[in-house]
Amino acid sequence: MSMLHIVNKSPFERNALASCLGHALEGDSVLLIEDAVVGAIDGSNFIEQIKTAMADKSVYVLGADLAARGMQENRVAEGIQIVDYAGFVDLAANNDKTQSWL
Amino acid sequence: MSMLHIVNKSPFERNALASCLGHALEGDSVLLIEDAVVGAIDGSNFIEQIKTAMADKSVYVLGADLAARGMQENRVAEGIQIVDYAGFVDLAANNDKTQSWL
Amino acid sequence: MKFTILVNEGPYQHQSSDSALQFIRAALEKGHEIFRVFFYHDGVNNGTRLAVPPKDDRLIQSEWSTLAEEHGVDLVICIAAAQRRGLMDADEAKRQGLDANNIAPGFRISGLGQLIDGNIEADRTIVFGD
Amino acid sequence: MKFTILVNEGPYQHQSSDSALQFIRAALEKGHEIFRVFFYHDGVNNGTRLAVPPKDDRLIQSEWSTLAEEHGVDLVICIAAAQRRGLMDADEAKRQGLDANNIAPGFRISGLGQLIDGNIEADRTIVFGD
Amino acid sequence: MSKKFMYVNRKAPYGTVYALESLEVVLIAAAFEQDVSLAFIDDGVYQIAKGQDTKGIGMKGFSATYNALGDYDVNKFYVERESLEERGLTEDDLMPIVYEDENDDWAEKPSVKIVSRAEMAQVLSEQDVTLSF
Amino acid sequence: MSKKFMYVNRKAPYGTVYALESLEVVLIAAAFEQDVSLAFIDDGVYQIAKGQDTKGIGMKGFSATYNALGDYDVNKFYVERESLEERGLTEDDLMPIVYEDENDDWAEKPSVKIVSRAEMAQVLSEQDVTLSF
Repeated sequence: MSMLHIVNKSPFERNALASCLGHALEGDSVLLIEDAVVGAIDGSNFIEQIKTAMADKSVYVLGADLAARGMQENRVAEGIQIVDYAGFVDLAANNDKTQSWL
Repeated sequence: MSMLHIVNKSPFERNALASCLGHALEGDSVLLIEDAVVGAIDGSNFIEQIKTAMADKSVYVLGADLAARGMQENRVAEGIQIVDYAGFVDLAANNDKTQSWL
Repeated sequence: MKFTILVNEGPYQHQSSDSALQFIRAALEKGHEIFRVFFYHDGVNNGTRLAVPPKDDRLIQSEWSTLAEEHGVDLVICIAAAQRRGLMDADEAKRQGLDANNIAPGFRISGLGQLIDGNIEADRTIVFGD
Repeated sequence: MKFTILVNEGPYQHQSSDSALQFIRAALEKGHEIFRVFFYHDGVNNGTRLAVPPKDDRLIQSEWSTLAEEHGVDLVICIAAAQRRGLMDADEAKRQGLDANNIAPGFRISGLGQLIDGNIEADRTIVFGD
Repeated sequence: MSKKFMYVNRKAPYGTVYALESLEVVLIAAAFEQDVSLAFIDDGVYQIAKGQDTKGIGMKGFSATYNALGDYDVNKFYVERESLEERGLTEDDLMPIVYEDENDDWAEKPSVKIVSRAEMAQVLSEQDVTLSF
Repeated sequence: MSKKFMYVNRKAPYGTVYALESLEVVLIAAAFEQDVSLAFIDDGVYQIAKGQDTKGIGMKGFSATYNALGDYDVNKFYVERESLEERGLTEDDLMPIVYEDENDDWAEKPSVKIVSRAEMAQVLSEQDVTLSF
């Protein structure tokens, strides 16, 4: 019974991603969209929390939102998977349920 | 040339108050309104940052917003001054300028 | 698979309407069904026909109407949220004694029960907001 | 002292309209002048006359109209922001070929220059937003 | 068909409309006879703080409505202990929300259950539909 | 009467409209011949990141407009070093925004000035009107 967690806020601006990671369970997936994509950039202050989460969860980032904010795919920390909107739909369908951390 | 800094977001949810305190100068005033009033409660995780700021700045909280969120005035950390909307107007008039940290 | 989509913010101010539209188009492309899109909070402002953004920008409100027309997607605006914010259809405007209405084609105004019904009927509910 | 007030969010969704109204009433009570209130971003949605909130709740949009009527406060809605979001007066609706308008009494639609002018003329500008 | 509905409340009341309009959804959901739970996490714990007095801000208070939810069989209020502690709050700061248990001779019981973050994560994972505003 | 105007940008672009509509105000302010500065703090640094490509999200990109501001004598872009570093960014990630200095034979000069948080605080304190969206 896996959950897709959707986060759309920058972890530098809001506590949504931190709160999400504090409640996601082993085997869950976390998708970063909209302003949350800035949390996926390697070398940022927040990336260690994401790397820790990736020990037992999958983390995804929406490529279109990355590109809009000027970030090339090679800036994304290793292990974070880049998806398009079709991939977003697949994640929503393939997990048993979803939760948006607004 | 003192500045009134106005913060309206909870420091637990957003980085606005932290960013404000990182940029306010000696002699400035910081006013907490709306959801930011929860940052004034004694014993919270954020209160040490406010106490540090009070070494050379004044911190105020809007009483009406505190009451709306169920907090009695005696819950506010020592040194933070409680004002009403008239006091808000005075702070805006008596400082040389204002900045809202949205 | 059947999706219900909840949109909690108005157009332009937040990306939520844009993200929801992109998600819905991708889902339809993959053969999924969009059971309902429910507009709540400021999301009701997606349903106005009076918007005229700059010519070189997207017209979000029309994109919703197009979606309803081309794919029969059910676009439901919450009546309580709409009343607070001034989004009216002809019937409701008349009932309230107002002299104008502003709803766009393809949207309908109804109660929160339509959201719960959508949550029950759909396999997944996806929430877009602030 | 002369104040210009900037309101960046719509009514109900955020407390900013309520806070701005409370600030303005307190300032007027103290004998200060409100040079202008400028509505930008979703703030333009404060200016609709089609809102009908529950009877036991405040009607924010009317409170603004009352302020204009009783104290002559200049309420200016940004035209560019209004066009994106569907806030129209009769002239602008006609110019855009729209069949309805929704502006409330006491508000006027104008350009961003009115904001800058307000910032220059006033002793203090106070910003209310999200 | 009955589903498990979870309403996640993470924002303080009054600064935004989400708490009020979330409550309006919960009231409707109850009428659909679904299994309804509420989670209060982060600043959401302030939604059920006792003593809320909104006269000064000119807004309608709605905290009494939480107490009425028991009559609609909505009596699972999960409140996160860590969220309270981080804010300098305790259970005593919350309204004493109760319901009458029809399976126990209508005995009055507390609706609020204080849970750890780990327990909250578990509760969240057991739902069918999670709505957040 | 000329005042010192500061536009404080603390939010990433596209997730909200603030960056775009802030830019529209700056363009108008420039026409009023005021002294205009821009501050990029926190996620605001992403507003002037180079290589912004909005095709995939279906929104109009507006980053080129920052480069046009030099023609309107808007050439004071203060960017906070700590904000860049916290996000894993460097000055190389920013657009090369320039202006032509009329007092120096129209020599092309950079509009962007990277400053420390302490310097930013000082700059903010020297303004007459500070607008944030």
